[in-house]
Amino acid sequence: MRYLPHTPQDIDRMLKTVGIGSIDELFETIPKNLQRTTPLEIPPAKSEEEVEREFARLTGLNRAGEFLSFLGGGQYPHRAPRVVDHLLRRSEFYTAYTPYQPEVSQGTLQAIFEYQTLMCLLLEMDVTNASMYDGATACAEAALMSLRVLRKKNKVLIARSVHPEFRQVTKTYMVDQPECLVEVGYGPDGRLDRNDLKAKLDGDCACLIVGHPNYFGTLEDLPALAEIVHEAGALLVSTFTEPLAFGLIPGPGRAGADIVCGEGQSFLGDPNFGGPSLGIFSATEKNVRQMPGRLCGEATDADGRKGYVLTLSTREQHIRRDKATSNICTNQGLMALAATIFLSTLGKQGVHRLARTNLSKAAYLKKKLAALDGFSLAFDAPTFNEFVIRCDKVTPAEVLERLLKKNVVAGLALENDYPELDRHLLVCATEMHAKEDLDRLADELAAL
Amino acid sequence: MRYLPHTPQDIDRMLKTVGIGSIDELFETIPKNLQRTTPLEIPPAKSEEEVEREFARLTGLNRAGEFLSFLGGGQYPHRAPRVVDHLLRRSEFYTAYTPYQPEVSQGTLQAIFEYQTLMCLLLEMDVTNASMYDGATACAEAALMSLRVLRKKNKVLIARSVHPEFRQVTKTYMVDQPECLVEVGYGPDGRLDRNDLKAKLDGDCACLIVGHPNYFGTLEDLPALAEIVHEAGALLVSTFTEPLAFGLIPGPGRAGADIVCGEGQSFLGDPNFGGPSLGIFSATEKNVRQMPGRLCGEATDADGRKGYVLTLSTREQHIRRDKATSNICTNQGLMALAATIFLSTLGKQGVHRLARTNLSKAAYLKKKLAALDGFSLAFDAPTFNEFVIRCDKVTPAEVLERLLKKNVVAGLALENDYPELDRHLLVCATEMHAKEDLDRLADELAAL
Amino acid sequence: MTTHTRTPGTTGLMMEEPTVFEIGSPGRTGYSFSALDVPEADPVEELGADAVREEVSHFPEVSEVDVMRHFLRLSQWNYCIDTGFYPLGSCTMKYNPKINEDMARLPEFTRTHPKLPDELVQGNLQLMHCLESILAEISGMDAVTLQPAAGAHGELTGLMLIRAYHVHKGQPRKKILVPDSAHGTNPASAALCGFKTVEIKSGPDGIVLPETIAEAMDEDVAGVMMTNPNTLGLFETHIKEIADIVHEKGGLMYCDGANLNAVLGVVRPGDMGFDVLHFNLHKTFSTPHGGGGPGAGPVGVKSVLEPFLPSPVIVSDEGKLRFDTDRPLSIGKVKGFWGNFGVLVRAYSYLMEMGRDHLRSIAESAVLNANYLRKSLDGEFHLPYPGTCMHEVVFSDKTQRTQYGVNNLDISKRLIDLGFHPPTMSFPLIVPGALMIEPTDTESLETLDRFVSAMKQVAEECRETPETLHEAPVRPVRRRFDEATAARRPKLRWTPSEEEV
Amino acid sequence: MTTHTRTPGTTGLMMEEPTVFEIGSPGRTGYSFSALDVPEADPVEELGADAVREEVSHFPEVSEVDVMRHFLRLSQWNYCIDTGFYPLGSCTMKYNPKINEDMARLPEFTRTHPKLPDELVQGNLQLMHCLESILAEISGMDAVTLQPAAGAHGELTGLMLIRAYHVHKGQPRKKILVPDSAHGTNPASAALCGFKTVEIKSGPDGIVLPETIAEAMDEDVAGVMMTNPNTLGLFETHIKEIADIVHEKGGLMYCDGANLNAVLGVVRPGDMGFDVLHFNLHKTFSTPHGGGGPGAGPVGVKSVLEPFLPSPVIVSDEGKLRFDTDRPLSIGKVKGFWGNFGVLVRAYSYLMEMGRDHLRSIAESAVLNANYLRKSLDGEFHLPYPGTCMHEVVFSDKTQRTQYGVNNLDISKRLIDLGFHPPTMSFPLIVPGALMIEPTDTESLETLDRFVSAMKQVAEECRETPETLHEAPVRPVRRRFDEATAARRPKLRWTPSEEEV
Ligand SMILES: Cc1ncc(COP(=O)(O)O)c(C=O)c1O
Ligand SMILES: Cc1ncc(COP(=O)(O)O)c(C=O)c1O
Repeated sequence: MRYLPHTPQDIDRMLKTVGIGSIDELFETIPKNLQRTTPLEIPPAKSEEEVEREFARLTGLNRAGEFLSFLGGGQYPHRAPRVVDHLLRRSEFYTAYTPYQPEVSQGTLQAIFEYQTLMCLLLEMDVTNASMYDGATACAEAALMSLRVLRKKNKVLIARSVHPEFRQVTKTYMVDQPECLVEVGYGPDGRLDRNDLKAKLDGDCACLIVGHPNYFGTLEDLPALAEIVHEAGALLVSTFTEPLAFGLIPGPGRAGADIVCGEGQSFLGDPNFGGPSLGIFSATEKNVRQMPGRLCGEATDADGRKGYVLTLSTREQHIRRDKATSNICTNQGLMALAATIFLSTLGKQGVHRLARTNLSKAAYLKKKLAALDGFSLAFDAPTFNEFVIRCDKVTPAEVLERLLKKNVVAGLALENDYPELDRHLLVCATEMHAKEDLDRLADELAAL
Repeated sequence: MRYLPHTPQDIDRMLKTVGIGSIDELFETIPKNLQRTTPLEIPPAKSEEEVEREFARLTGLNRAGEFLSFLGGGQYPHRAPRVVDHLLRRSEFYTAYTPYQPEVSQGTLQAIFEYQTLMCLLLEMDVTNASMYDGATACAEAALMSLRVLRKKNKVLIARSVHPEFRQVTKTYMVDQPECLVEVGYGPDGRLDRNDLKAKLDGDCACLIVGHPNYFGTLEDLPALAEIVHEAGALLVSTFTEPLAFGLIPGPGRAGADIVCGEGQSFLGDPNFGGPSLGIFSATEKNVRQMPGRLCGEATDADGRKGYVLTLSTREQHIRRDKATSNICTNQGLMALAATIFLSTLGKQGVHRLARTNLSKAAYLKKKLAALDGFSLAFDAPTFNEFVIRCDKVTPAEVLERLLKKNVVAGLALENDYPELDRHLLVCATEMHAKEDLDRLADELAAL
Repeated sequence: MTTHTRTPGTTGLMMEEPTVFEIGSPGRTGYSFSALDVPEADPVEELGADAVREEVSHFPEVSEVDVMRHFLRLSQWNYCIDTGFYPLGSCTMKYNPKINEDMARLPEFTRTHPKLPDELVQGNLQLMHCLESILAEISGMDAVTLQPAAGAHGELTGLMLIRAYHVHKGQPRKKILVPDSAHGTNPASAALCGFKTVEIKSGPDGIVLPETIAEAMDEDVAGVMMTNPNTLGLFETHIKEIADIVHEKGGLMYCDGANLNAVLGVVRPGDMGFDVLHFNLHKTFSTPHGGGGPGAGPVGVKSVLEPFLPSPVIVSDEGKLRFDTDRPLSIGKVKGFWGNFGVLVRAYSYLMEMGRDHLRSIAESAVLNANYLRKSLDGEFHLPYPGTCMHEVVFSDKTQRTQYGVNNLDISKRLIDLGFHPPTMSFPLIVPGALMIEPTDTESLETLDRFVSAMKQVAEECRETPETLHEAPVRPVRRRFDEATAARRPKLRWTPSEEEV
Repeated sequence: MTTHTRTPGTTGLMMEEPTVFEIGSPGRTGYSFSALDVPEADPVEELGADAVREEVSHFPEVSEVDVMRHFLRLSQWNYCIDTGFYPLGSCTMKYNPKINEDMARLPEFTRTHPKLPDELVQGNLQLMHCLESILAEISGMDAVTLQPAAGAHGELTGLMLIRAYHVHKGQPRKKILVPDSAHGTNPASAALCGFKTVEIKSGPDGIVLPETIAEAMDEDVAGVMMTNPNTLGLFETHIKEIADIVHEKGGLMYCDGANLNAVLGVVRPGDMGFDVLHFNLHKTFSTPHGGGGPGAGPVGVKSVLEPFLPSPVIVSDEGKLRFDTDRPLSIGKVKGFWGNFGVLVRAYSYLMEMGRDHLRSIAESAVLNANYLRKSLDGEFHLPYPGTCMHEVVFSDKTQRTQYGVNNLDISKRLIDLGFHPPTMSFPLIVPGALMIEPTDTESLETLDRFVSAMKQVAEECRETPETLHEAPVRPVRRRFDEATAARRPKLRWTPSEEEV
C-alpha cells in the first residue's frame, strides 16, 4: 500500500523495540469480545487507476453539465481565476494544520490577516474572524452572539426574506429557545415589512436579522432599519448570500450594522454542490470579545519583527471549554485563502466591474422577462443579480419541468419555502451568462 | 492586461527616468520605414473565460477519447501516478531556468543527478546526460558522437528495424554525408540480419545502431551483436522506444553497448500527441567527453557541503561554440524530472512488476490474435509489449478502416515505412488495456 | 504604496513579503474581463444613489504576477505534512493522497449547484449515499448524516440528536458527562446545545472507571460524551460496562470519533455501546486540513436516533436517489445545503483506494508507530501513563521542568529548529506540560528514528544548555512572538498608514 | 539504507535531503497496481533466461509519501520566476500564465497518440495550424514549421533549409557569417549543419555595419545569422541594408528570434529582410522553462524556403486538416512526430489571451523596463553601449573589477543573497565581465526599483566591503561550489557506498 510505509522487516524491528511479538498484542487493551474477527463489509481496495474509473462512473451519472442554469438562491455561478487553484494546490497551504505554531505558520497567518482585512474593507466593518463553516451557521452564530452581547434579552427577530437555510439553521442552533426566534414579514416591494417589525420589536429583542441583498435578491433600506433597531436597543445583523454586491453597494457597516455575516461562495467560484464554502463573520470592535471563531492578529517576535498569531483565544473552546463563545475549532481556512486570492486578483477595479457586470446581466434579463406575456416581476425594490418573477399563467412547477426538457434550469420555485409565493420563481444571472443564454431563457419562456 | 503591470502613472514615471516623452521614442533605433503602423492580423484578445471556451471548442474536435487504441510504435499508453503532476506543478520546478546558478538551483540539480543515476541503473550504463529532445534526435546525436569517438571512420550502420522516425532524423542530421548512413536488414525472426550486417560492417564503420526492443517489438540478441561490432572496431549503439522493457530485460550496457539512447515517453505517462517527450542518452565513462548535452555532477561548496553543479561544460556550445559536441542548449528538463518522479514511485519492485504486466498483456493478446483465422504472427523472436501481425486475408488498410467504424484503432500499418510489410500491423498492449479490451480486439478481428 | 522595507531575502530563496495591501500600484488589476455583451446598467439608476459606493477603498491593486508571487512567498513560510513529520497529537496529520485532490476537482462535481434537480446530480447523490454506508459499516452505526462541516459541528449535531431523543420521549434531560481528558470542543458543544457539562475524573490509569460514571449517572443525564481511544491515547477498556450503566439509566453514549484512526477495522464504536459518534474525515480519512479547514464531521447513529437526523436525508426510490425532507422529527438543518461535499469526495476516494483490504493496516501502522515512539523515548521524557498506547502517546515535561526549568513550549519550539512540527501541548488538561505525539499511519520508520534522535538531542540540551531551549526557535522566518501584548492590544486588520488615509 | 546525516533542518522550513537512493526501505513501493486480469506471463519462457534480469539494482524503494516529500524539499531549494525577479539576459524569463498550464493538461490533448488517424485529432491539428498562421503573421513569414524542440533546434533546422536551398539550386555553399556577439548555439548549429562559421566583428556601437558584411560576403556564403535585437540589446539598425547586400550575393538571412519579445507588433523580421527565423516559444510566448526545457523552436520561412520545410506539414483539404508527407524537397524530419505539442498548446493559450490588442504592449513594457534599469543604474555600473536599448541592457563589471577587484560573478552571487536571480554572465563575449539584464514585460516598477536598490547596495559594497562579495552568497542552502574539481574528477551519478555493494 503506497501510503503505508512499513515493510515486514520494518515491522519486525519495531515490534522488537516495543517488546512484543505481534501486532495483535498492541490491541490487547481492547476487550477481545469487542474486537472484530472478520473484515468490514466495504468495497475491496482499488488501484489508483481503478479509483479513477470509479469516479468516471460517478461523474458520468451527473448530467448538470448539459444544462443552462439560472439557479442562484444562495450559491451563484462565478468562476475563480485559474491562479487561485494553482495557489491552493501548494502543499504548504493545503496540507498544514490550523496555525497553532506561528513561527512555522506565518504564511497561513498572514493570509488570514489579509482575509480579515479584505472583508472589513468590503463590508465596512471593524473586525472579521478567520471564517465560519458557511453563511447559514454564521447567521446562527450571529443570533447567539447578539444574545451574549445583550445578555438580558432573549428574542431574535429574523426577516422572513432571509435565506431559508439561514433561518432553518438558526432555528436549529437556538435549541434552547426556538420560540424566541420570531419572523418578520416582507412587504409588496420585497423588503422588510416595517410595520410588522415595529409590532414585534420590543425590549426583549436582542437583534433583528435581515438579508441584504435578501433572498429575493432585493436590497433592504439598511440605514432606516438600523435606526429603528438601534432605537429599540437591539443589534442589527445584516446577512448576505451574494457578497459580490458589496463591490457596488455600501458595506452594511456604513449603515450601522452591528454584525454582518453570510456566505462567501461567490469568492470561491464553483459552488461545489454547496460546500465547502465560506462563512464570513464581521462585527464591531466593541463586541469583539463576544465573537465566535478564530482571530488572527499582528504581533512582534523576539527579534522585534512583525508577524502574525492567533489571538484573543480566551474566547475559544480550547481555553474556555463550556464558557467559550462558540464550539468552532476547524473552520474553512482554505476557503478563506481562496477568497483572499480571488479578491486580490480582482482588486479594487475588478470587484467593482464584476459587480456591475452582474447588475447589468440581471437587469437585462429582468427587463426581458418582465416584458413577457404571462410573466411579471413580483417585487419592485431594486435587486442585484437575482430577482423573483411571477408566473401568471403556467405554474412554476410546470415552467421548470417543461424547460428542463429543453436543457434549461429556469430558476428556483419559491413555494417550498414560501407557500404564499406559489407562482414565483427566483432567477439569477451573473457574468457567467452570455447574452445569448439570457435571450434563450426569455425565448423558451415566451414559447411556453 | 493582467500580466502587464504598468499603469499609466507607472509609465509616466518611467519615461521621466529614461528621459523621453513617449514610448515610441524607445523604438527610435528601428528605422521608421520598417515599423508597422497597423496592428497585426491575429485574433483579438480574449479573457480567461473566453480562452477556456476556445479550448473547449478545440478539444471538442478531438474524438480520440471514444476509441479503444492499440497504437504503440514509439509512444505507449501508460499513465503516470497522480503524484507526478502534483510535483511538476511546483512553481519552483517548472518556472525555473536551466540551473546555471547552482546555489539557487540545488533542487533541479539534485533531481537531474538522480535522473542520470536512475537511467544508468536501468540501462546498466556508466553515464547519462541531463536529456535530449527526444528519442529520434538522441539517436541522431549517437550517430554523430560515434563519428567523433572514432574520428577516422565515416560510416554509420543502422538497422532497418530501428524506429523509422529515428532513422529519418538521423539521416537529416547527417546532412553532410547522408550516403554514409547505411541500412542493415532484418531476418525472418524480426531481428537484425547478421549476414547483411557482416556484409556491410567494414573498417569505415563507426557504429551499428540497433533497436532493442526494435520497432517490431522484438528483442535483439545484443551480446552477439556487440561481439561482432566490437570485433570490427566499431561502437554498438542500442536504441529503444520502450524503456519499460528494461524493468525485465538486462540493460544494454550489460551486453557491452557503447551508447544507449532512445525515447522516454513511457516514463511520463500520456503521449501528448508525441511531445514534449524525453530523449535519454547514456554512454560509457570512457567516451564521456564526446557526449552531447548537459551533465550534472557532484561538487563541494565553500562550506564543504555536498551539492550539485552542471559540469564538463567545455563540451558545450556556450563555451566551445562551433567546436561543441552538440548545439543543444534547452533540453527536456521537466520531462527528465517527471521520469525521475515516476520511476521513484514505481521503484525496484514496481518497475519489474509493471514491465511484467506489460509482457503478460501483450503475450495474452499475441496468443489470441495468432490463433485467429486470417491472421498470423509476422516474426517469431521474443517481443515485449508490441508485436507484428500479418493480415492474411483482409488488407491492413481495410482492417483499420472497418475497426475504426467500431471505435477501435487496431494498430499501425507498417506499409508506409516498410513497403515490403504491406500486410502487416504493429499492435501494442500495455497495463492500460483491460482483458476485455484485448478480447474485444480479437473478437472484432475475428468478425471481419 | 509602501515597498519592501525589511531585508528582501532571508535565504536567497525565501522572501520577506508585506501584506497584499502594501504592494501593487493604483489602477492595476489581475483579472481579465470579457467584453460586456448586454447594455451596461447604470448602478445609480438601478439601485438609487445611496445604494452605490464609490469604490472599495484600499482594496488591492495587483497583477496576476503580483498575486502569484505574493501567495507563493507566503506559502513558503509554512510547515506542512508534505514538508515533514507533523506529530500534532489528536489531529491525525497523515499524508493527504494526491489523487483525492484531483478527484475533488473534477468539474462534473465542482460545477454542480446544490439546488439542481436530483435527477441531474445522481453521481453526487450516489457518492454521498455510498459514503454514508461505508462510514456506517466502519463505525457499526445504522445511519449517517454527512451535513456537519467539522468535528465540533458533528459534536453539536450529535448532542442535538440526544437532546431531541429525550425531548421526544417527553423527558428532557439537562446534563452531559464529559471526562476531564476531553478535547475543549466537547464541553463547548454541550454548552452550545444547552446542556450542563459535568466533568468526570479519569481513573489512575488514565481511563474512566465504571464506578465514576455510575456515581454521576442519574435521570437528568442525557448522555455521556467519551473519546475512545481517549486523548491520552488509551483505549477505554471499560467502555461496554460504562455504556450498560448509562443505558440502564436511560442515557445515551456519544463517541468523539477524532481518534478513530487507532481502531479502524479492529473494533467499532457501535459495538462498544455508543449510540452516536462523529467522524473527522479530515483526520481519519486523509482529507487535508487546509491550514484550518474545511473539514467534514459526519455523524453516525444507532437506529433509535435516526428519526432525528438533520434534514434532508438521501433515500433511494427504485434506484433513483433523492433528498428527502419529509422528516417530522428531524432536529432541522445544521448547515446550508448538504455538507462539505468537496471534502466528502476526497474521503470517498481514500476509502475506495484503501478498501476492506487495508483499513485495518491503517490502525496497525498508527498504533505501532505510537508505541515505537513511546518505547524509544521512555526514560528521556516522563510518561504519565506508561502502558501500551493506541495511536498517540502523551509525554510530559515533568523531568525537564522540575530539573532544568525547561517546559513543553520550549521543547516544542526547539523541535522547530530541528525540522519537526511540535506535538500538541494545549491538552489533555490532566497532563500538565503535555507533549501529545501522534505519528499517524503514514510515517516511516526512518522518519520516526530521526524524530527520536531529535527528541533525544533536545533532552540532552535540556541538561546541558537549557538556554538554547528558552531561545528557540532561532532558525525559521520568525522567532517566538509576544502573544500577551498581541492579545492586550489586538490589531486584527491592516490599516492604511497616516499619509494614505 | 543510510539516513539523513546532515542537519535535518536549515530554517525549520527547508530540509536537508539525501538522494532518493539513500532513503526508503527495501521492499517499499509508491505505486498501486490493479490485479492482473490475464494469465501472468513467465518472462523466462517468453523471452529466454538470458533476456531476463533479476532486478534493477539500487532502484529506489519508497512510498508515495517519501516521493512527495523528497521532491517537494528539493523544489524548495530552487529560485524561480514565481519566487521573484529573474533578469537572466537573453532568456526572457517572463511570467508563465497559469491558465496555459491548465489548458496544456486537458486530457483530450494529453491522451492523444501521435499516430492516431487525422480525423480523430482535428482539434490538435487546428490548434497547430492556427498557431502556424499567427506566428507567420507576427514574424512576417510565409510558412512555419512547429517541429523543432528548442531554439538551438530551430537554428539547426533553419540552417538546414538554407543549405538545402543552395544545394537545390545546384550551388552548395560552405560558409555562414555570424557576428561576434552571437549566442553560442549559433556557431554550434552552423557547425552541426556542416557549415564553416565566419565571425563578423560588431561595429563600435555594438551593431553590425553593412560594410563589414559586404567585405565578408562572397559566393560561398550560404547565409548570415543574426540576432535582432542583438544580444547587446541593440537593434541592428542597418539590417535592411545588410539583407540587401546578402541577397545580392545570393545568400540568405537567418534571424535568431530569441529576442523577438522586444519588437512584437513593432517590426517584423520578415519585413527587415530575413528569410528564415526561429521562435523561442519558451521565451517570447511565455511557456515555462521547466528548469531546462521542454521548449519549442518553430521556424518561419519566406516562400522560397517553404518546399524544404521538415516533413510533414499540415494542409487543409476541404476544411479537414491532415499531415502531408508528400514533400519531395523536404530536408526530412528533425524530430520524432510533430513537435513539442504540449508547449505549443501553452503558447497558443498565451496568444489567444494577448491577441492583437496586447501584443505590442508586451514589447513596449519589455523595452521600457530595460531602459528604466539602464538609466537607473547608469553611473553605478559601466555601460559599454550606452544608447537606448531594447529588451535588455548589458552592463559590465569594468569599474568594479579594475578598481575594487570584484568581478561579475561576485556581483551576481551577492544578488542571490539579496533575493534576486543573477543576470547572464556567459555572453555576449564582446563584453568582458558582462552583466546582461533582461527584465521582461511582466515585471512591475516596484520590482525594478527594488532591484535597482539592490544593485546600488552591491555597488556600494564593492567600494566599501569587497570581501562581502567574494564570499557571497552566504544565505542560500549552498554557497559557491568548487566547479574546477567537479569537472576534473566528475561524479555524474550516485553510487552505493562500500557496504551496500
Ligand atoms: C479529540 C478531538 N475532538 C474534537 C475535535 C474538533 O474537531 P474539529 O476541529 O474538526 O472541529 C478535535 C480537533 O482537534 C479533537 O482532537
Ligand atoms: C540569443 C539566443 N539564441 C539561441 C538560444 C538557444 O535557445 P534554446 O535554449 O531554446 O535552444 C538562446 C538561449 O538562451 C539565446 O539566448
